[in-house]
Amino acid sequence: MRRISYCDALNEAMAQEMERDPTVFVYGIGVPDHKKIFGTTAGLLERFGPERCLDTPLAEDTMTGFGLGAAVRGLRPIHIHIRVDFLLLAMNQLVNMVSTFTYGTNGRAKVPMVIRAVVGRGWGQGYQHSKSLHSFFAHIPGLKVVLPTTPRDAKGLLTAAIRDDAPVVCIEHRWLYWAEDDVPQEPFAIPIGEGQVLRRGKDVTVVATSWMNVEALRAAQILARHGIELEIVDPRTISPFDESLVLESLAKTGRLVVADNDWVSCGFGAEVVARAAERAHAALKAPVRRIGFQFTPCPTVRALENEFYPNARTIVDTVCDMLGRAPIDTSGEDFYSHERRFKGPF
Amino acid sequence: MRRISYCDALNEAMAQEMERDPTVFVYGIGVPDHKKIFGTTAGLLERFGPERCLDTPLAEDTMTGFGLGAAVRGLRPIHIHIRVDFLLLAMNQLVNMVSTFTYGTNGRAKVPMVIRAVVGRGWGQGYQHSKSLHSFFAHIPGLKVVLPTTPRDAKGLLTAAIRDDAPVVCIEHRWLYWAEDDVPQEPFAIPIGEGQVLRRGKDVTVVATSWMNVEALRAAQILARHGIELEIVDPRTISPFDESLVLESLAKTGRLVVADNDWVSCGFGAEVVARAAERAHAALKAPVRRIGFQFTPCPTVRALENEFYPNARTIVDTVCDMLGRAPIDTSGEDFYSHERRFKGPF
Amino acid sequence: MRDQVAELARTDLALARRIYELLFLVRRAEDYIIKHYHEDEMKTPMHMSMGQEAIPVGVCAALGEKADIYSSYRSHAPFLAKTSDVEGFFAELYGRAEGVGGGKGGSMHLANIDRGHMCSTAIVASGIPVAVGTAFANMRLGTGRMTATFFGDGAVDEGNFWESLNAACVMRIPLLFVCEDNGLAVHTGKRQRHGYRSIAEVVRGFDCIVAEDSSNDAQRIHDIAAGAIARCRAERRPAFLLFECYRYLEHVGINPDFDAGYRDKRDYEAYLAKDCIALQRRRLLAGGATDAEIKALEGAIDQRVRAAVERAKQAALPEAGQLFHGIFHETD
Amino acid sequence: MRDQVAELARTDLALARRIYELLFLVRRAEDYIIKHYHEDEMKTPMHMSMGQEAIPVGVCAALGEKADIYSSYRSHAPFLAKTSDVEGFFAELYGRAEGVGGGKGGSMHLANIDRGHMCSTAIVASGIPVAVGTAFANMRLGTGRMTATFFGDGAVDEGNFWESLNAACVMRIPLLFVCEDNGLAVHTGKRQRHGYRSIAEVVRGFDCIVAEDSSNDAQRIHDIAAGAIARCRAERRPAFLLFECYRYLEHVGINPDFDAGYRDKRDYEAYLAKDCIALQRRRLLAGGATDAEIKALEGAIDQRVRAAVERAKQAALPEAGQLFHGIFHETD
Ligand SMILES: Cc1ncc(C[n+]2csc(CCOP(=O)(O)OP(=O)(O)O)c2C)c(N)n1
Ligand SMILES: Cc1ncc(C[n+]2csc(CCOP(=O)(O)OP(=O)(O)O)c2C)c(N)n1
Ligand SMILES: [Mg+2]
Ligand SMILES: [Mg+2]
Repeated sequence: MRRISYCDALNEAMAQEMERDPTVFVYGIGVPDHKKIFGTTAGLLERFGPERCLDTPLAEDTMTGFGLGAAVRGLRPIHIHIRVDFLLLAMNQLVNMVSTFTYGTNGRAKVPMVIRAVVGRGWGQGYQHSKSLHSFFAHIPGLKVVLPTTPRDAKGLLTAAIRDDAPVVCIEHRWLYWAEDDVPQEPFAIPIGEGQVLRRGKDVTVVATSWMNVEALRAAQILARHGIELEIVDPRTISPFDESLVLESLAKTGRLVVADNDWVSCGFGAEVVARAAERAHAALKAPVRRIGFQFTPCPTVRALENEFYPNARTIVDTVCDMLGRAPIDTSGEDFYSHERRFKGPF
Repeated sequence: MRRISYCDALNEAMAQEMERDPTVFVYGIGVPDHKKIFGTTAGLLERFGPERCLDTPLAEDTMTGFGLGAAVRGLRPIHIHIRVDFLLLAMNQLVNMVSTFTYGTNGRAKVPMVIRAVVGRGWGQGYQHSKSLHSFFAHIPGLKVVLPTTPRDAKGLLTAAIRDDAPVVCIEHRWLYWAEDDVPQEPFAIPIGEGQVLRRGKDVTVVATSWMNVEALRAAQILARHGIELEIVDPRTISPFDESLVLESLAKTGRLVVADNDWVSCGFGAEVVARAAERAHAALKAPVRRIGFQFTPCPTVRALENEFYPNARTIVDTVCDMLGRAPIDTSGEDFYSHERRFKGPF
Repeated sequence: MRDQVAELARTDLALARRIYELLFLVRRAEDYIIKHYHEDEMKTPMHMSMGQEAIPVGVCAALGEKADIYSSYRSHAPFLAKTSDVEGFFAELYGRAEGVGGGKGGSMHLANIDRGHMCSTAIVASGIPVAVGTAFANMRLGTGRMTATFFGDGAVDEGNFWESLNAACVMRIPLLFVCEDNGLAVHTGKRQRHGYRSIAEVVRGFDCIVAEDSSNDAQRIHDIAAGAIARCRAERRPAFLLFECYRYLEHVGINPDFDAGYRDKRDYEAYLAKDCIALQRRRLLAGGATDAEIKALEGAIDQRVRAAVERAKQAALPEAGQLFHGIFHETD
Repeated sequence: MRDQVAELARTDLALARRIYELLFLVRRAEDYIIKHYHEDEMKTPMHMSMGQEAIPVGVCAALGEKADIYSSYRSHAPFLAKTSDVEGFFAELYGRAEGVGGGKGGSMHLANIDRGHMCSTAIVASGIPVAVGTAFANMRLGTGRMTATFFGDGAVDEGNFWESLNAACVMRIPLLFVCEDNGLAVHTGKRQRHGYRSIAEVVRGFDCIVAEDSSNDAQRIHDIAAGAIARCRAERRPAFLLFECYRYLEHVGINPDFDAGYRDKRDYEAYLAKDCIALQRRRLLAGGATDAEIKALEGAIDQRVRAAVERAKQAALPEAGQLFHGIFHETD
């Protein structure tokens, strides 16, 4: 199998589905320009022409409704946003219209639309370019929500999203774009609603979303050297959320940490904890822990960003505390810094 | 003390604050018309004139930004929406702009604005006029969120909201408008962030929001006749959420049911459960339970609405099940039906 | 030559009759709503079309069957004018399983996508963008279907209207923007909402076809719409059609509200004098139809509406569990 | 009489000099950004004003101190033209505790409310509604402060622009809508985004004052803005000012990008010939200022900017815990 990047995996999913099905098209602000949405739309204009790879006016709510209207009459739109924050302008169409359209026809209408939204982070993105918002979408019936972590999942879940007859929101963390991995060349779909165990371990279950899986894996390496084995569960799809992997893991470990790439208050982390509290109460040997953004707007300067975002160190500290172990000195450890790859702007 | 309705309590809070402070004004679609926002703005036009009680064009996002701009330059706007669903059009201003404005000035700017939004329910409101959305607002740092249940709280919390230098979202359930209660005549504020125990009991803690407190009280009456005593905690403010009353109550009962007037997935109910799981793990004698809307869009026809919404019966059944008690036959019980008061349209 | 003229006259009479049938159908359906609403079985908020029927009827007659439309919560006239599905309509108002939305939608959310009434929405202006997308799909897929979106003079306040108009113009999408201008958003007049003298004047700055009319005459509206549709197709761009009208009843509900103080009953009386149904009936008579013919036609429609109401009243409610059906499309 | 003329000339020269100072300040500040950006200490995405300075400078010179403005992420010129707070500016770009936002905002979120730069926003068009509210408060409270909002030709695509324009017109609020029309939204030209020939033409349908100019001349822009402000106050309604301009650098970042293929370097060269700073310098010379005088003035500004950069580099970062400061206003 070949190794390709997460970014290329997204690109390949779209290109292959556009090839396979002439009703698929991509659109959004800047989608065909030379920056190609961080590279993910590269080649689509050239291969499929401006009729299937379209730029649009700046009009998020309307262009979301546009996708809905196109979807219910036979096209399969993929709407792309370079920041998830812009979907705040589209909440009306997304929640009032898109999520309810099929229901209003008593199940008759298909709404095969995909919304791809990039989560920005770090390097001074600031409070209007760094939200996550996936809990908003997961709160609403009638929408499906996927957050691929690995390049393989990026291709497989985006392909599944495109083929789905329901609206699917795909949340992509900017820092994952450079990740490389084995990804099958041929088109394939990963069923929406199935999680994945990224690492086996017996001591503590970490349920992580999106980028936080990378941090969790790093934390697991460090903790393993201190005799603590994390099991890492990546739900991949948060709505519908198949809790079974989490419950199975808890049956083994009895300890739960949720590391979500978002604010914790009423977030997806709360949902995971609630499922555990409802369905794995007896298995829980210790209070659960939630890790997420600090409850402040996202600041711009690096010094404050570092306080705002959780990382592998946060997970290490939390796990040690949970197990009643002395804190591990992580000062010698190498933590991920996107600055090695990413020297702004954007 | 006099008894007045929830509706009149809201009206009195606004009138008294407008009297006290000439910078306070109310605005929104239809605010001064003869329907007076279900009566809550009655008399304001007549007493304070069209300069302080304004109708507006239909433009939710812009008129939210309008309030922000007025607030940072010395006015104290109260923006009213007859359905919370319309705030989906305003999520951009609310989340990107309003919630972050003060932070962007490093705390210098005051943003004394209030957003009142009515939650519709029943009688065929359907899926675009019946959401709750309070978990959306509580997910975002920089906003405060209150959900008064009693007439006294309606007046005290709305007064506090108007006096607060931060943006406050006030969610009002339509069915509470007719509730009557003792309410002090003189102006008073209830501190934002303090919950309230609505009923003392030793067996099960029910944390309920807004209308669900009424259902919980009814459930408590029924259960009491069967020897089960509910303790009902109304957080009143869900952001900031003072969890202490809940934790105190759990220390006593060891059992938690959350009855939220919303979908459960990533909702405020999940947050309450998560706090309990984090901080009262040892006290919990049984798995927690969440009660809320079914995870479907809200249907129109009564037959399906009755399946969609939880009520006192749901709480009774849940509590019995939790305690391992046989189901109580509630077929002879009298449950609340708003139709006795409310025969559409709207 | 004579034959041609006779043929033409016949065609026109056929069209006039078709328009009258639709007008009468809509009016009569709402008459029955008024008659039965107090029974409290139709538990859904009604935003009546009464007084405004000429616009959806005229436009839908021009659109024909091969077309898709979107409407607001004031959906009765557009829905019936487009679909004639009075049975699915009443079943839905009564919340029955056999209603077009299986009881899930009610009056504010009528949809019969097979007959091209795609949806109606309770969020002002929110069907407009969706119509742009459908028009785009119809254009791209070459379905030959025209698309139209109906909305009020309140909807043009909303950003979604402007964004949609701009998008359709710049993307050169054939689509009818049909504004039913009754001068009111709930109880608020245009003066308090519009920062311009005339919306049509502003829209003329956009790259689209613009037409206005205040006749309240369905046949005239049909002709304007037909002309606009032909031009939209030929020029591959949208049209904005502004039609003045008058809402006979309260904003929501089945009663008049001239005592509320926000409008003047004399305006109503002036409009009543040009009531679109009476007007079209006079036209039929002038065109050679006899009163007896018209009465027969009215009787047949009345029968059909009455039967639809009866049937709906008898029909089954959705079964338990239906709540969970249809959140997502289910292949059958 | 003669004295009056001399006085007038002196005033004009004073104004011309003031405008030049502001232009030079903005340009020089961005020169320093370009110089130091590679050091990677200013970790904030820069949307450079370079090429567009004439508009914020001309308008802010007309507004004077007693005014409030809102800008987009392309905030450098509006911020400095309004506040002259080059120290707070660089401290913020460097993310220092003494920056105007304590390091929380960065380039996209500059705010100095004491000096009337209320905020800049990274969400296109989202400052416009807020400006309407501030203008309303200034009107209602009789503060005597004028209000202006700066935005690009991309912002007019957004519903917020239309809703705000409509609201300000119908509510009769004195406010300057200032469109910096550089013809681009990121890399997309107006042709692909605007469903009309000219935004000014469309806006003329609204009840507001409209002016357009493509001179790129700050002084002329000042005069247009001053005239509009007087009329806004007298007529109690808003003005829409459309100014053509050219973005010298890439959308975000400090580099030219003529090799990217979406625009033609010759357009740049044409604009460079009417560069607003050079133009105003020539005017000063023509008006009687000597080269030495101007050099002295430039030197002083350069000194000030350099010092601001130096100071910012040395200044302290926010302390731990500052993250939690200022979510809500704290009374001190
Ligand atoms: C986005 C939104 N804002 C407010 C409302 C409340 N509302 C319902 S109907 C209406 C008036 C709409 O007027 P118009 O578009 O002219 O339609 P008409 O009722 O006159 O047919 C308003 C404000 C709503 N449904 N949706
Ligand atoms: C609501 C929103 N949509 C999209 C973006 C991404 N974006 C950033 S700047 C920009 C172009 C704006 O163009 P214009 O208003 O003309 O301003 P200019 O950059 O030319 O000064 C876009 C699309 C955004 N920041 N906000
Ligand atoms: Mg109207
Ligand atoms: Mg531009």
